[in-house]
Amino acid sequence: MALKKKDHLELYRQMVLIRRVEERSAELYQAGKIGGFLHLYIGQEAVSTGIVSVRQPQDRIITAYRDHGVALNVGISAKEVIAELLGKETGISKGRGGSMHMADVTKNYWGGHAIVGAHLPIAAGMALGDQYEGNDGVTICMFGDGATNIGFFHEGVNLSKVWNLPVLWLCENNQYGMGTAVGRASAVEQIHMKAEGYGIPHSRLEDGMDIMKVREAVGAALDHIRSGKGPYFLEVITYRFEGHSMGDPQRYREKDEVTKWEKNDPIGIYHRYIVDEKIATKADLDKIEQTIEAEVAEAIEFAESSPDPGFDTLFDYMYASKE
Amino acid sequence: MALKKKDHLELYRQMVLIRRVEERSAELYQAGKIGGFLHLYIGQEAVSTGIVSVRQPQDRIITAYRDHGVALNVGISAKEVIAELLGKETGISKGRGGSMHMADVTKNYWGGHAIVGAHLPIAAGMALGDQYEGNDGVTICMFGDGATNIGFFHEGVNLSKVWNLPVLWLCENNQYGMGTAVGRASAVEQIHMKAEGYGIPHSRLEDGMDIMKVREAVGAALDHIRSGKGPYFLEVITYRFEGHSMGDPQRYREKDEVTKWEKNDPIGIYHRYIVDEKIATKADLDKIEQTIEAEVAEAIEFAESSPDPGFDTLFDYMYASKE
Amino acid sequence: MAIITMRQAISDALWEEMERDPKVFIMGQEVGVWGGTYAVTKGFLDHFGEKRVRDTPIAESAIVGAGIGAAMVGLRPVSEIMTINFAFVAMDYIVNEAPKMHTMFGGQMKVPLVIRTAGGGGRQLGATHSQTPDAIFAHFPGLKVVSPGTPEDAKGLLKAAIRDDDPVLFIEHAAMYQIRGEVPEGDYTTPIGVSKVQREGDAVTIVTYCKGLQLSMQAAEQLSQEGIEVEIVDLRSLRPLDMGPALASFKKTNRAVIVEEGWPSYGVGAEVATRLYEAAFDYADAPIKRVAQKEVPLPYNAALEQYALAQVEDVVAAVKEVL
Amino acid sequence: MAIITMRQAISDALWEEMERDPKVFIMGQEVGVWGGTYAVTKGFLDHFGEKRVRDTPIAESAIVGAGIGAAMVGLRPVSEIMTINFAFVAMDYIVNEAPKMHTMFGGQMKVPLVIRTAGGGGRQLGATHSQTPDAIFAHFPGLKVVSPGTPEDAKGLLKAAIRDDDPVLFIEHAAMYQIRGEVPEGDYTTPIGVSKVQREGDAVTIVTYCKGLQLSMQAAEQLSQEGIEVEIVDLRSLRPLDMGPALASFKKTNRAVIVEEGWPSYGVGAEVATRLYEAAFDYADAPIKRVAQKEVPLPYNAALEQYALAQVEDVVAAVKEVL
Ligand SMILES: Cc1ncc(C[n+]2csc(CCOP(=O)(O)OP(=O)(O)O)c2C)c(N)n1
Ligand SMILES: Cc1ncc(C[n+]2csc(CCOP(=O)(O)OP(=O)(O)O)c2C)c(N)n1
Ligand SMILES: [Mg+2]
Ligand SMILES: [Mg+2]
Repeated sequence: MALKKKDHLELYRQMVLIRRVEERSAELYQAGKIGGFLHLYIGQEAVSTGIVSVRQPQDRIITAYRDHGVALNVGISAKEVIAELLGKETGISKGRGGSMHMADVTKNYWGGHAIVGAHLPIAAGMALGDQYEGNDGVTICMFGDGATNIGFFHEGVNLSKVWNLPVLWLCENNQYGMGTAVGRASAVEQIHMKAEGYGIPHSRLEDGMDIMKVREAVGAALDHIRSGKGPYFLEVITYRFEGHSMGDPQRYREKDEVTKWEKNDPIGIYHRYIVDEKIATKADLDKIEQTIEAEVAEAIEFAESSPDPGFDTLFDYMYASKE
Repeated sequence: MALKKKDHLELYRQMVLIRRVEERSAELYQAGKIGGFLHLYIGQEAVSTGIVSVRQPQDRIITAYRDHGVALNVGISAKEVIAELLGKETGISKGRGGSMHMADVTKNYWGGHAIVGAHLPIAAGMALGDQYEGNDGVTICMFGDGATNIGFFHEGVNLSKVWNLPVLWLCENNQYGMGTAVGRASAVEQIHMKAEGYGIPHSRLEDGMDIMKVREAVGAALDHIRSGKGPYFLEVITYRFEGHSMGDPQRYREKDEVTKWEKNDPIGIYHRYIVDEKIATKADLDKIEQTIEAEVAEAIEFAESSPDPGFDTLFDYMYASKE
Repeated sequence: MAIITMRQAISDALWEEMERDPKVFIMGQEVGVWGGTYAVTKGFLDHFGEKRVRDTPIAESAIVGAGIGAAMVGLRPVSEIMTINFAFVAMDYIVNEAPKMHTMFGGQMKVPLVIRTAGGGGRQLGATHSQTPDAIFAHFPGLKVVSPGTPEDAKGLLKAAIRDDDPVLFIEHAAMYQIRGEVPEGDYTTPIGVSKVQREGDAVTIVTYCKGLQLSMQAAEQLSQEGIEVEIVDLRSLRPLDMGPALASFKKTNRAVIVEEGWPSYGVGAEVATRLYEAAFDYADAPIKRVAQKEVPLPYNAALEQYALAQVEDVVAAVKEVL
Repeated sequence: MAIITMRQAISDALWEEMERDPKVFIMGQEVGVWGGTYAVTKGFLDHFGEKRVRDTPIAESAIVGAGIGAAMVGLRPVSEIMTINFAFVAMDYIVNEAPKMHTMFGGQMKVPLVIRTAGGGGRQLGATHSQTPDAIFAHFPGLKVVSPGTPEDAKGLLKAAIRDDDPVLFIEHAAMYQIRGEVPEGDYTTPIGVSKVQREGDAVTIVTYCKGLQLSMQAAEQLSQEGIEVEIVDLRSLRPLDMGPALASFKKTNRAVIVEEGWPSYGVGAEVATRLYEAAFDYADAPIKRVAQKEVPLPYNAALEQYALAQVEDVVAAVKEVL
């Protein structure tokens, strides 16, 4: 699965797109145009971009509330993402879901889930669906380090092994669950070691800021699972540069720590890689960044001029059954 | 802690007492005098007897619904146990709890809990109580193999390590959770391996039918914990000779398997040990068995002639606060 | 019309639906090898195989969570929770995941899941195992809650639930599997959210469901001997709650008694009474009465438990009081 | 009397109780380093230290479960569940463990535990994070449920809850921390299970609590301009439910409106209305009205969410309707 130049540019584009959407969203939040929680993905772009870039179309993805990255990676447009953030009828979830609940099932992307860890057993069920039907898709379930301490994690992961389900448990260890450092909440700091208790093969990618390494690790894991060997557990080390959500006082970490990590900016790393390996020029990349500025600006305009859902639609999605 | 003759006889007495109480309870159940669920401890006597015999008075014990063994070991009389089974006011829980809910907090025995796995976080909280107060007691939390698959297990065990709580996680692996063999419900058959995921030291006692081995393993675990090293996880292999509760069709195992295990009867093993090691004579042990027959007969008489709780007492234990 | 037990009716419904649609399967504790705790799925494993009759670990969150996931991707799972008392363990999934998916993502997903469970007291199972908390589930929009009182309705409603595109909580009664009733030949469904007059009369309207229907029918016999003919409306579904027949009856009798098994406070009777008053205030000739359980966790002792539960005589007395 | 915010009142109550009794401590997600998600425990960690201000993993079952265990052995824990929406994750502990312990073991154990949590909608958090399911908790005998509407009551009730020997679910409102009110100087408690007239009037009785009190007070102002003086009864506790003041008022005004934030079906209004009719049927001059949330999971979009939530105008309209 060697990448061509255009593939690299596409991945770079996605990472920058995520970054810009997040930055502009923060501004829209400050301006009072976005409400509720807003969990930014800034700093973690290499993870979702790497994952989505190596999955097959039949591989389902499901994640937690920090979900704008995956949303953009799978191809939900910036328009639909930002419109959702603004709660508009044109949003990907028709303004019902907001930041935490973006999905596009036509793209095999199953959301955006806000109860920590609850989507793990759901992911196991999705993988069961594929196993039941004899499909060869893998369900990729992303979750945070903090989520590994809740009972749902245990039940979902155990079940996946008992039933040999095709699921990739992908822990994005960004080192904090809200303000709680991994070691203050989890009995083991090496989160992947939890897989030992389930007899599931596991590994830890120390450098989750490097998209090439993410691709490699995830690709290998997917191959393992697709070959019928059952679930795999992959821990990816990353870092969120911003607060947990908007308005986080960040008393739990030193500014220094953030600064240190910012030197590992996944976009910077990828930029260097592309240029150093002479895959493309700085000018190529600059051009992408400009296109994206325009794309995001246009998306914001689209979102702002979109209508709110009408009051008469309040009950529209109460029940799926028609009667 | 070398045992004297009288100590051995006392332990033997307890094991036989449990066996007889269980046998007679089964009869009382068949006769319609006991209702609800009745989970017999027959076959597992060495485990609870061994545990209780090595604990210090300050060590708390909490277990699941298969709780008659511990109840008798800690010194709740056969009268109070059988009266509880009969739902009488003289029962240890005043006829409110029944088979699944026996406790005597004056003996540091905290029950008897019927929601699978739910008592694990409660046990962690009890251990926290001792740690908080600077007591040197250990909380011994007994649970079945099946209980290790529920989320409560995960949350309780994880917390115990994060807070370094003085708790002994003691899994009685009797190889089935109701009709489900360990390997059909748990990702790992070696249950103690789950402790790896929490960085908790662990071991497995293959021969939980031998009370001497149980004592040794539990004693070592308690020493470890009491020395301030945090929680310990001990898996003890055992077997229940009877059905899960009364009326279990037992479709899930061959009669042969049961017969094979019955050759490992913990009481038989201990009997042989006592006689072979010349600790006491067969006659000594026979005498104990006779005394127990009488004790249990008397207990049944006591229970049967005890009053039901009065209707006027229905609300007596609604609230603990007096106002 | 054949006369069969409730157990048979439910078993038949499941069996026929599994025959009809290969996407229907059942999972839960002891549904396979054991044949179902209440023998509802006896013979299923042999006939349908392990793929479609799935024993699970003791992990209620995973049982419902995986059911949601499998339903989202196109299967039609029946997740069995052994008793409604363990539904609390899966509460997040039942009230906060399944009922939210469809609306929260703007209609993209649907969750055609049936959660089968058994509730009710009177079996000497003690405080944690004897509850009838149906009302609390019915509080949540997006979840359908059904609880049949006759074999005919049980069969028809379970079939309807399995064919429904929304999550349905299907509450059986653990002490009613033996009751018998006429059941139509062939395939039929009973619509969810439609109440039914189960007995006609003009003196007093009894509104009830599930076990309350049995009590009410027996009370009606007694009352009839005294020349009092009550009309009995069986809600059958708690959400959607169809007040039509109850209202029509109340407008005719001007008096109502509501019979439920659970605690009255914040229970089913409160909702039904309030709706009757809201819609037919001027028709009320006497205060509507609730017959329900005494406000105490159920004790183990048989007599005390029965004293705490509503009896036929309580229904009779209530009817006479409103007359 | 000082005028302080709800946040300050709750924070002061906790602080003072922790100063008063060394057995009181708090545990929950982000209560320590972060200072509390709603800044209620800001400064606590520095003052009381890690032993008494305990950050926990994301593990609601363990937070409440360990609280129960610690309470059973003599401590007086305050277990914080970040929002009531996550209380479902700990549901078994809240409704099936804590409230059963005392009665089930015949009075041997007590559980002096406070579970603090925050509920309510209107903050654009979407369907899973915006609920007011207070009624479902109040359904269970053995659990006390408190939800204050003013800073004065919040402080007094929280102190009473901490000193109470039974488990108390203490429900704050996430959108009310900023509201201000007079609070008496010095130490005081407000009795649990006692309602209070918060405004006198003779036209209509409004029965409400928590956020509903705010809506009702504002509605009262508007109505007063039109010469309609309503009497507002604040329930403050949902269990035990004190109907005294509401009944007295209803007997005076003969008309009632019940204002709650949650869904009406199987909610608080149903119980209160039913009790009013049960005790004062002859006094009712008009059908009692419920003002509540529309029966739909709350959407993210701000305008749509507000449309689904009851507003001051709805209260005004309801009062006029019953007049
Ligand atoms: C069951 C539950 N408890 C608490 C919360 C509140 N909460 C939201 S995000 C979060 C932290 C999760 O941390 P982690 O899993 O590491 O993901 P990250 O935010 O770092 O991406 C918490 C505690 C929740 N949403 N659900
Ligand atoms: C949460 C919950 N789910 C299901 C049950 C029903 N149940 C009671 S005992 C049991 C099996 C437990 O097995 P294990 O932990 O191995 O203990 P054992 O009975 O073998 O001693 C089950 C499923 C329950 N009591 N609680
Ligand atoms: Mg994290
Ligand atoms: Mg077992």
